[in-house]
Amino acid sequence: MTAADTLTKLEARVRDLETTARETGQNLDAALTPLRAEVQRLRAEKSANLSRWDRVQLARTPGRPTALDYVERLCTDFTELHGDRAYGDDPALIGGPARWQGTPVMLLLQQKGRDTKSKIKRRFGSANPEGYRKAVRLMDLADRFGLPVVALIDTQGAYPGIEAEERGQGWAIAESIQRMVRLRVPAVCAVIGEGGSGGALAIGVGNRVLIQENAWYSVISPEGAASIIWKDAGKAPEAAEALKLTAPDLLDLRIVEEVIPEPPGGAHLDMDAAAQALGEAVSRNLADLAGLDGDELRAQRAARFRALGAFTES
Amino acid sequence: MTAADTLTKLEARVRDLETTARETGQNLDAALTPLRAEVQRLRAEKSANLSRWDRVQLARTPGRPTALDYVERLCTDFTELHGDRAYGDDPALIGGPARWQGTPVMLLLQQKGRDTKSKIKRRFGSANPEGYRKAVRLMDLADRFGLPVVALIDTQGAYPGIEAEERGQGWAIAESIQRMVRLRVPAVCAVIGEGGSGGALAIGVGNRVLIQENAWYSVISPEGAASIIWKDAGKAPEAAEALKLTAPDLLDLRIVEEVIPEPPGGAHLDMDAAAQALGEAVSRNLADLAGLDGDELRAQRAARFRALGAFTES
Amino acid sequence: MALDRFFRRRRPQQQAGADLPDLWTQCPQCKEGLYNRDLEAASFVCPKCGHHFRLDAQKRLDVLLDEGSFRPQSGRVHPTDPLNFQDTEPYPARLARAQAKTGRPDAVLTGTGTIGGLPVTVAAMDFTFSGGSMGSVVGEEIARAAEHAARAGTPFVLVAASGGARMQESALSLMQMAKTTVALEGLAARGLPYISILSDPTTGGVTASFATIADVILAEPGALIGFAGPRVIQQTIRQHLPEGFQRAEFLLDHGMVDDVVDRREHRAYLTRLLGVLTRQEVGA
Amino acid sequence: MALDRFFRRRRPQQQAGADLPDLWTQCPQCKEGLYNRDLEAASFVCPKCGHHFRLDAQKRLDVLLDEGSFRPQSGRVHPTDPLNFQDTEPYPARLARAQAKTGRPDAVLTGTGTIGGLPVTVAAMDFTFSGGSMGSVVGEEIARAAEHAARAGTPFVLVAASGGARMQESALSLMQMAKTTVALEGLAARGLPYISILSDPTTGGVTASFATIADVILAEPGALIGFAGPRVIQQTIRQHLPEGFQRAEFLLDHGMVDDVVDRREHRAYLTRLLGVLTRQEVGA
Ligand SMILES: [Zn+2]
Ligand SMILES: [Zn+2]
Repeated sequence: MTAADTLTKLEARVRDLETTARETGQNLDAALTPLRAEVQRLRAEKSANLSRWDRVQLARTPGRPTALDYVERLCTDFTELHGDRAYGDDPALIGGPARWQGTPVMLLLQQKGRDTKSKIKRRFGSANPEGYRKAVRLMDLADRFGLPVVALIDTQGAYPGIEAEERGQGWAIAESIQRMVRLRVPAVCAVIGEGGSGGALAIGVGNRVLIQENAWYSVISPEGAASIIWKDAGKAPEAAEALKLTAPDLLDLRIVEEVIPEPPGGAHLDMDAAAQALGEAVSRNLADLAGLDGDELRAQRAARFRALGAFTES
Repeated sequence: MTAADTLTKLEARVRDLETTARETGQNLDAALTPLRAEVQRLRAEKSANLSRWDRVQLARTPGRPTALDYVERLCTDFTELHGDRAYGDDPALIGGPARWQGTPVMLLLQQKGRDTKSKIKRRFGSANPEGYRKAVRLMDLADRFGLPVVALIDTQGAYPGIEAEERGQGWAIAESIQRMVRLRVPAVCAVIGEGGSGGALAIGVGNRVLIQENAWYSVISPEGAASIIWKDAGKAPEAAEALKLTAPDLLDLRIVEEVIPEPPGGAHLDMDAAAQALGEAVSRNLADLAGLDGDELRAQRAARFRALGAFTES
Repeated sequence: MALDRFFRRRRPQQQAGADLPDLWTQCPQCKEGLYNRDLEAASFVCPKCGHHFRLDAQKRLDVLLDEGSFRPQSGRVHPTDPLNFQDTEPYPARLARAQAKTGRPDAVLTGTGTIGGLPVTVAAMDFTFSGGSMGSVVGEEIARAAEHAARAGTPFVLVAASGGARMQESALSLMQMAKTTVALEGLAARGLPYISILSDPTTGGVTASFATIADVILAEPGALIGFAGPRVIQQTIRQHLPEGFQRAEFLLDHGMVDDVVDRREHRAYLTRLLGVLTRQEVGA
Repeated sequence: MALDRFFRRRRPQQQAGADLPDLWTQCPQCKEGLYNRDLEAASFVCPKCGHHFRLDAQKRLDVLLDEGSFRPQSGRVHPTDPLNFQDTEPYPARLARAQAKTGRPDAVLTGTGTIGGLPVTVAAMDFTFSGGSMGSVVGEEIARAAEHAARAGTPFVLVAASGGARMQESALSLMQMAKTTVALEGLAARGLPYISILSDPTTGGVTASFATIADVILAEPGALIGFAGPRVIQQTIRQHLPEGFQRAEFLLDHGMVDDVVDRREHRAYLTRLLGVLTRQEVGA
């Protein structure tokens, strides 16, 4: 029996015992505690051995916490502000002022939706130009009121629709990048699931960029790359390997500063613990940046991104 | 015979003699010169006695020079820049960099169209939100490159359409006003025909505001006012009287700094002369403002508009 | 193009903020008879169907601010008749009537107060005065209130209710759009929040100036909000206006307002929002 | 989502900028046979139908700049294989092939020159190199060119031609979008004009970064310009794409570009425009 099979079986037994405990009112902790510990150990072991494609699948697991799941657990006083003041309101990219573990911030959130209906409404987190233009407006407010920006990235990419192109998808993303470059407040970004292409980077120009352990971030989705390379989206696992899109890869490339640990087996298995780790990492980075003034923050962010790239010089 | 009838007859005789001179090759100046002088005198006399409604009609005379007629006569190197970079390009409000009698400027032009087809395309100079958002973009460029803004106002008002409302007509006008308040370059505005409501003011927040002799500027068109007051747009002449919307009225109210003279009988009777007077007035005002820096220009403009209004204080 | 729709029409049953003539009022939306006392306790929102009754400026601030916290500032500036404007009656006669009816010099009430304990500067337009039309006095009082907020270091909260610019002051009314915009600059420069609340109706020049350049724009449910009035649009384009056109919910869909917020929630909403925007701990 | 459409397809008859194998070329649009000499004299625009042939970077700058004024700056920065990227062949093999074909280290050529006598800094992307894809070197050279323009006090003119970001450098390619944006800040800060010219095709990450934040954006007639490629859109929405979708003229209609300008007019257009924007008398 593989370790994965063992894990699956033990997880089932834990659930059975929990059910029985509930139904009978018996305290079965004496049995449950060692079982749970073994499950945790096997999950951690599994996590360490995950392939890149495994992690992509984890990033997409149904039930993985969405941006709003984290906001509910970490924020108070969130006021969602709507609209780009020019065309529409995009439910795929939302935001507004809130307190992040007590600290006043401006949130920018890519929100995928939590059930079928809201997933469709939110286009699975793929924003239209209105979303990016709303982000620009919220960054204006963040600068005006001295609120640090916290961006949670979770998108397969900007929405590739006819209307999105008509209304300047590329233009809107470029403006959002430029606006973020110009911020005079701290910006901490965290990839919490999928970080696909320019649609993710549009709100990813942070002074610090973090990524959860099982999130990915790449110039193109594995399926997109596989379609181009092999004319076969089914080869996404191979493409995922080639793209080096996992959190540890990105840390190596210095594209992120920090990998935020997830509970063993993935953030969906313990949302509260995942939120705790995310909250702590963002808060700590915000605290680090709190001493810098507007010029310094802008300069640090510019220098950070100016330095990215790999080349030799003759 | 009334003075008006006399004028009409003399104008016809001048045209006859000019035709004859052309056809026969004879020099008839000895006859034409005194006739032309009398025509000029009668036109000037008529102009002095114009009712407010007469002037509204002059402002709407077919063949009255449009913004582009002036640009063709006064500007070189005009490059029309298109689009609001978000939704569309509005042919009713156009603009771009040019040299105004040699001086580099940024033009903002309300353009009514010169023939039926272009009038329809340009919605008779009534802009959509895209027009005002393009104006904002051009003002951004003006500030970046230190180009004074020259705005030629000629509109019955912003376009009252369903789509214009959907895309935030009021919002777009408000943003344009705000952007103009914030300009750090000189802004000289001239009402060259109709100055209707917020749609005109959107590009009318100048350090200096000029108006041609037979142009009007008001919070509402005479027809609109008549519809509200008497439920009868046909009472527009009475409404025009009440609204005090002519150039001399506006000078009295200190809403404009200067009335630009038109050729006797109206700008349409001698476009070149009308252009010359407009060109000179704008250039002179630009020269006056050239010595002020960005802070001073912004402060002067703010103070100018902050002071407008009539009230008593107890 | 501003005052056309509202200026002359009367809907006395909707003017809940004016003196209530009887013990009860019929809701114009659900037709339910409502005791005036219950209506007032519900911030003049129909407890049955949620219809938001129009409010005069005083009632508006009573509803919005912490109880008893309002201190008026406007009132010393009075309108004149700069154009000697004459239509079916002289402008001064119109003004005198509106002043007698409302007990106010013009269509705005400004002052200071607290929201959730946080000091704010406020301005409320008064639709019961000449349809909330904006002339020199409205512009001046709003400008002064904005400037006071900047000087005092408080947020500025404005409630719009207006048929548009005041025809009887013609171009001077128009200029108030620029004047108020100028006055609001001080808030932006100092990082002080400016919030506008658009109530039924907000149209014309108000929509094209101070009301829509706020940092955060809220709208009351069902409020008619637009630049051109529906009648003008219909006359121009000779086309049927879509259902719900220019209503608050429509504007939210089109990205123009930050949210549509029930009047009964305004104070709690602003307490939460202003607390974060001013980076303070608030809540009284 | 970037390279899909162009990266692998070859249209040798359209690659007028590459070595012309014969004395004449058939226009892919009007099918007319054109003498290469005439075609070159017409800036590689079909004299019959106006079709704009694609240009490599060198030909592009020859057409754009005053004759003989170009001085190259790029060339010392070379690509590496940071991800050890392997698909149907190793990335270094791909690079070597493109380098051999173009004689260039990567898909961009930058330098200085004059337009109408006015000194400018320029960058031209090279579609013949890996479909003009943007990796670290393209980003670095464009960033350096922008920084040079700011230091030297010249306008910056960029010609885009790209299928998008370069997949083989994955997230590092993506970061070039932010890097180039950062580098362009110096121009805005110094009031120096940045003009971009979008040529066929400009898609993907280039469209969502430096190419579309220019002060003035021109497009060549008929050029395909967009963020998502047409094939990706069609796959996603399973809908027919409208005629002319994502072409230069379509973008002009939708407010995205300042004008569609025939290549034969570029130099005159820029001479006029840059003269006013830099408040100089120019024209050589
Ligand atoms: Zn009701
Ligand atoms: Zn051809």
